[in-house]
Amino acid sequence: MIRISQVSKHFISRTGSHHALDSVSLDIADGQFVCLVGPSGCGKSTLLNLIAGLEMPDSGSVTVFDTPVTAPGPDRSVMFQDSALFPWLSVRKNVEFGLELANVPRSEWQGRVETFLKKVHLWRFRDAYVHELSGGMRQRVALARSLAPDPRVLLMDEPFASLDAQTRDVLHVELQEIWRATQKTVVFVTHNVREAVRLGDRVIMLATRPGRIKHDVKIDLARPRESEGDVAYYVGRIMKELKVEVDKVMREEMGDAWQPTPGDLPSGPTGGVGGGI
Amino acid sequence: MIRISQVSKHFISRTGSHHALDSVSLDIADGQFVCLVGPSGCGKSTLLNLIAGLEMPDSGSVTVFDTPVTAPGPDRSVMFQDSALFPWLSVRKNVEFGLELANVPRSEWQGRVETFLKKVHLWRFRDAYVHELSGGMRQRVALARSLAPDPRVLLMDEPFASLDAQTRDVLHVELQEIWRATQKTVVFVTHNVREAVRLGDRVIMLATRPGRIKHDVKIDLARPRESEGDVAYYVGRIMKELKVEVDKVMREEMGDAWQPTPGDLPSGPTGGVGGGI
Amino acid sequence: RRSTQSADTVRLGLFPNLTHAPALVALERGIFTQALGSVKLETKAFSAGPEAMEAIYAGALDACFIGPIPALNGYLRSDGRALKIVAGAASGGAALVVQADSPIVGAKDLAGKKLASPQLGNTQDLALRHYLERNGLKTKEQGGDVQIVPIANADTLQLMRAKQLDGAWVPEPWVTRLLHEAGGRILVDERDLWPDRKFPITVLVVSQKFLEAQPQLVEKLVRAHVENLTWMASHADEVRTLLPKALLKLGQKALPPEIIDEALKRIDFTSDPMPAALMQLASDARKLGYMPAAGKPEEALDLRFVKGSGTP
Amino acid sequence: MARSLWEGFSDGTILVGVGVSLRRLFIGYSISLIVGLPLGLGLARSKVLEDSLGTIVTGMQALPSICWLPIALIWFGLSETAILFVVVAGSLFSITIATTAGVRNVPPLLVRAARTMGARGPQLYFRVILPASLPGILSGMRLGWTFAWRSLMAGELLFVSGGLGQLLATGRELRDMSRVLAVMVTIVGLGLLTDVLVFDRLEQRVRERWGTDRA
Amino acid sequence: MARSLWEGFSDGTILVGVGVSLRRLFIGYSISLIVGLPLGLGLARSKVLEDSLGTIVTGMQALPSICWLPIALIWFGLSETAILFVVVAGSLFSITIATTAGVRNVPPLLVRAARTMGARGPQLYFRVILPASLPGILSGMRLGWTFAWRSLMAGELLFVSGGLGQLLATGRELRDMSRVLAVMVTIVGLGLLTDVLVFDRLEQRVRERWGTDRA
Ligand SMILES: Nc1ncnc2c1ncn2[C@@H]1O[C@H](COP(=O)(O)OP(=O)(O)OP(=O)(O)O)[C@@H](O)[C@H]1O
Ligand SMILES: Nc1ncnc2c1ncn2[C@@H]1O[C@H](COP(=O)(O)OP(=O)(O)OP(=O)(O)O)[C@@H](O)[C@H]1O
Ligand SMILES: [Mg+2]
Ligand SMILES: [Mg+2]
Repeated sequence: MIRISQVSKHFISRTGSHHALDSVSLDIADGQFVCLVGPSGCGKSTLLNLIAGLEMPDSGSVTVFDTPVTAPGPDRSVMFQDSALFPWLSVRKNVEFGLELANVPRSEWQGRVETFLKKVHLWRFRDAYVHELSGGMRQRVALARSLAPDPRVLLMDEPFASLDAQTRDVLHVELQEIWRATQKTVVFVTHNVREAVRLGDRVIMLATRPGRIKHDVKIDLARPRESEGDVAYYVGRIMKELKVEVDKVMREEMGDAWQPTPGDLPSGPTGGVGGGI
Repeated sequence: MIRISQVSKHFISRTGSHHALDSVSLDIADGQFVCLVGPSGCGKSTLLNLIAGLEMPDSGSVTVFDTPVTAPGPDRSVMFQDSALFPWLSVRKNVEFGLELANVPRSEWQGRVETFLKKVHLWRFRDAYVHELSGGMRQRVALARSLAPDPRVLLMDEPFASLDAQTRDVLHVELQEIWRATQKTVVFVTHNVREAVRLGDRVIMLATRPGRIKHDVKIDLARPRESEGDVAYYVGRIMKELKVEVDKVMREEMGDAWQPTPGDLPSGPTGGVGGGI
Repeated sequence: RRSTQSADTVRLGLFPNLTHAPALVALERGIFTQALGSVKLETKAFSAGPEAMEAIYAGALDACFIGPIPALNGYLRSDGRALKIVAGAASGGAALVVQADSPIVGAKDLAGKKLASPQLGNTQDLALRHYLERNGLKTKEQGGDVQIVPIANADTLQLMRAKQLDGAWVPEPWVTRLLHEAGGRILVDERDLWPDRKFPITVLVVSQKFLEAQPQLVEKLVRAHVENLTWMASHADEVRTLLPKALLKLGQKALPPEIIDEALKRIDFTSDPMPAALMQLASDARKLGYMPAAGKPEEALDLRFVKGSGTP
Repeated sequence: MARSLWEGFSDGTILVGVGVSLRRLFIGYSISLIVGLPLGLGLARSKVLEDSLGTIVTGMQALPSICWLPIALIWFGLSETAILFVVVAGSLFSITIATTAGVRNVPPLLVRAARTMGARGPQLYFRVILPASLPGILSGMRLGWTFAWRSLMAGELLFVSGGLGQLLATGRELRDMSRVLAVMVTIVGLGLLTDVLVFDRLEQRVRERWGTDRA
Repeated sequence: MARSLWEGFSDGTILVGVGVSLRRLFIGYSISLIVGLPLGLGLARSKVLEDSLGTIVTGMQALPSICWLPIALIWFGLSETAILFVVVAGSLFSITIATTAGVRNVPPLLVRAARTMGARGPQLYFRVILPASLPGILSGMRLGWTFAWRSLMAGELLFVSGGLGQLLATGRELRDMSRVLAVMVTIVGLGLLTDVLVFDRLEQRVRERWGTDRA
């Protein structure tokens, strides 16, 4: 169980202090697939980094399986928008490096590497180097690298945002497949409400300035989720809230030039703001 | 009018020769908004670069307004996925530099910069530097920079692909608005079928290896296009074709591991492959 | 600029060393300027031999005070085209100094020792090698056990002090400085090895182009040089005050007067280039391979100007 | 040691030497920049230049300054120009090589974008590629400065002409440790000063402009 | 000129000199790398080190080799070590500075990713940051090599010990231009050779691995 209680976080930069998170509390049960959505800059990544141990809260506490988080560790794998693979290592070596860092006995490496590279359909490419892979393939390697040490928690920060729609669809299927098989706890950050609804047990929406939780929606749909009607219901519900937040950000960026009119942001259950996958 | 006739293009690299385009012919009428879609690597960017004059065809010819294309020029503005703004210039200077290169008289600069920066709602940020802007704001500056010299053709290579869904929606609206007002010829490359259908008068689908035109669909819908049903009809139609191509690419990437099953790529008019915006 | 030399300037090179005292004193007294009359004098000071010789070769220098070995080498390497030796300037002023508390009393004791010279193939280096050979000792390169380390004089002082060297063959004022600052003692005063205790340590050379184009200027220069030497012989006290001044102008920090006094005692100033001694040096250098075997070193001398000016 | 340092400074020759040397450094370095930057730009952008001149430049870079002394004398005689030549010869090639590397690292997309906007020829080189490679060029300039310093010290040994290099050499020759120390401290001090006052500032400004210090 | 070149080479001393010099260069350069790489790594990653040592390193870099000669003699006397010291002093600081720059350019994301995978301490430094900064470090190594060469030529003037630097100096002293020319050609040749055989290859390999030559 991941327990975030009363966490606040400021960033001090040359231009001043920024209140990124304001006493956020959140419990995530084991095996749950939680999606975080919200407008740009609302603190989604910050929240994820707090769980990962890459950032420390100013106040409040973060515990994972009853242990306070003090540093990153291989029990909580993180995947980023960029694959962050090591270019000097082959695909196989990238995965093995993760195993080594997690202190997995060397005898198990061979088997695990094979298992997970096959799971992401890249066993053929085990000896390739990063630059020889397409963006989608890279993210699949990153996924394999994250999963191979068998972490209890998988933290994903917009892992598919830079991929094209087709590749993303394929990876959605693979991810759900893997999650179903391993029952890991997943925290998945995305801009994309449709993606969140398609993947998550729960969709948590953050509001901006300062970042706090605005909605926590349980998605009670069977998987695989293809029936448009049900997904659309949730997407529509969350979109309406999100639009308010996005307007807020836009207004700050553009000043008076920004006038949200009903027409300029096409809305509706499937075609609205951020509704696309 | 842009006329591409019997154009072929190979790329020679260390790993061998790659047949990127195979005798492609295409006419684009003045003022038309044409979207190019197709799987990754099918030659969309190559085709755009040929029109821009950044690449030369191996055989065949490219003429723009009856002039053969021999080099890039300010009559054909290009926007890339990355904004490609000059980091050492302020927003205003970036736009002015485009005007200078297009030999616009200096007396007009002030007026044009103001017009176009206001059009993209960034007049407030005229003295900011690139790194101070968000991704969406950067693409808006790039758009203003492309438009300010008043090119007759606007070439856009996945200009909104790296933006989040909300920002992209806003820019769609702005782009259509500008296009309606200036009646430029637009060639717009995207991975996203929904985006293509939403924006284009015509959606041209390329097939891969070698790249050639597989479908040329006229989108006969009123703008702004919000009614789900009509857009969905076109999206569905194009998606079905695209899926065949995507499967082809995936099979090459993954080898035997890839088995397209009806279930793993959720399909349907609005939720399918690449259907999201 | 390039190797053209106008008739209205004479470019003279020298080193800010005690063995170049005739040049330094002459400059300080303005003797050369006077002698040249309307022709301007430009002096260039060097701190290392190669640059001076390269300057003569490049035509950037008309005349120069320099050691005899570089002078002869410069003549022979240019197939006798670059320069001529027109006068002597100084004699003596070099010695082999050893550690005062060492048991070395004669040449034989140098076996297995480590000795310094200022630069491979320079005048003192040659003297040291020749001395060893005459005494039946062989250097390491020759398969013997005496080690010669050519090393900058300043470093020699340092190493003598640190007792890392057994001895060094150096010119003045380093002989004196080794005696006073590094606990040295003179084993061989080089003068004792030569007939009449005389051998050249500094000579005056002129570039052949200059000599051919302006022999009358060379004559004026040499005459002034000789006159200055005569003056120096009878004005020892003035020399002692003029020298530090001249050195200071060339960026040298003044040595203590006692050192200068003592060093000057071991140097004789003479315009006699001592042809016999020069030829001896040349043949020694050839034996050691430091000088090309081809060419006639005796033709490097052009003594018509000194002869006509009444040698002191 | 502090005392000997003070002695070294007290007679004023160091101050004069600093003036003389800085002047030479400045002129020589400027020449290196004026020649090296366009040369580096050319090498990076032209295959022909690269194949012909590139090799020569790389080879020349290895030559220590002492090799340039005789050449300087032959070409320029005993003049200031000869000293400047040694400084230029010692720093030009490394500036060129660093500039080439800097230009090679310019994102090709920026160049493509500029070309589509109509930039060509000198405009492309001087208005786009040069500013875009500024971060790389700056590190080349910094490097060139170090080489220029070191070459100057060698070049000033050509003849006695009052610079710091000369002071160092004569100080060493006379075993005048106070002077040697004073010159060394001066060199280190000047090196740090230019680094902090010039290069750090320039780099800071470029970083701010480019936004790279955010990373 | 071709004849005098041939003369210079024919007597074999050049070949011996090359051997002696390369040995010194290799040892001195290796020491510089062994000390400079970790030092640069440390400077880039630790604010404390940077503030204390960073300034010193930057200042020391400006010092020409001639400054190190007396210090080398005082510390090491007339030994190989003294020459090696000059080589190390001349190249260490530039390697350190280049490494620091290289490490600073490592994408922070790679480090973050490694940390989340459990990398810490030496593991993080040697298995992640060091290989990730390889492209930058390589250019530092290349630079260090040039500095090492130049310093060696200066260091070999300390005393006669058979290297190329000494051959150059005595060639000048004895006005033996054929030897001087031969040494210069040798230096340029060796410089080019190492560049092509060692650094170009290393860089090529890194580029291929990193995929940066595709840009
Ligand atoms: N290291 C940092 N230093 C200063 N400010 C930071 C830092 N990291 C984040 N911030 C600020 O904190 C706020 C929240 O950032 P965060 O990255 O968590 O947002 P986000 O929701 O992930 O945004 P996006 O959707 O754009 O990724 C932003 O305003 C950001 O500018
Ligand atoms: N400069 C180049 N050198 C070698 N091959 C190239 C080059 N540019 C493109 N290609 C190859 O040509 C093919 C078509 O490339 P292109 O960039 O036009 O595809 P695309 O449809 O734009 O793909 P994407 O959707 O991934 O951007 C690809 O297989 C690509 O690898
Ligand atoms: Mg984020
Ligand atoms: Mg493309």
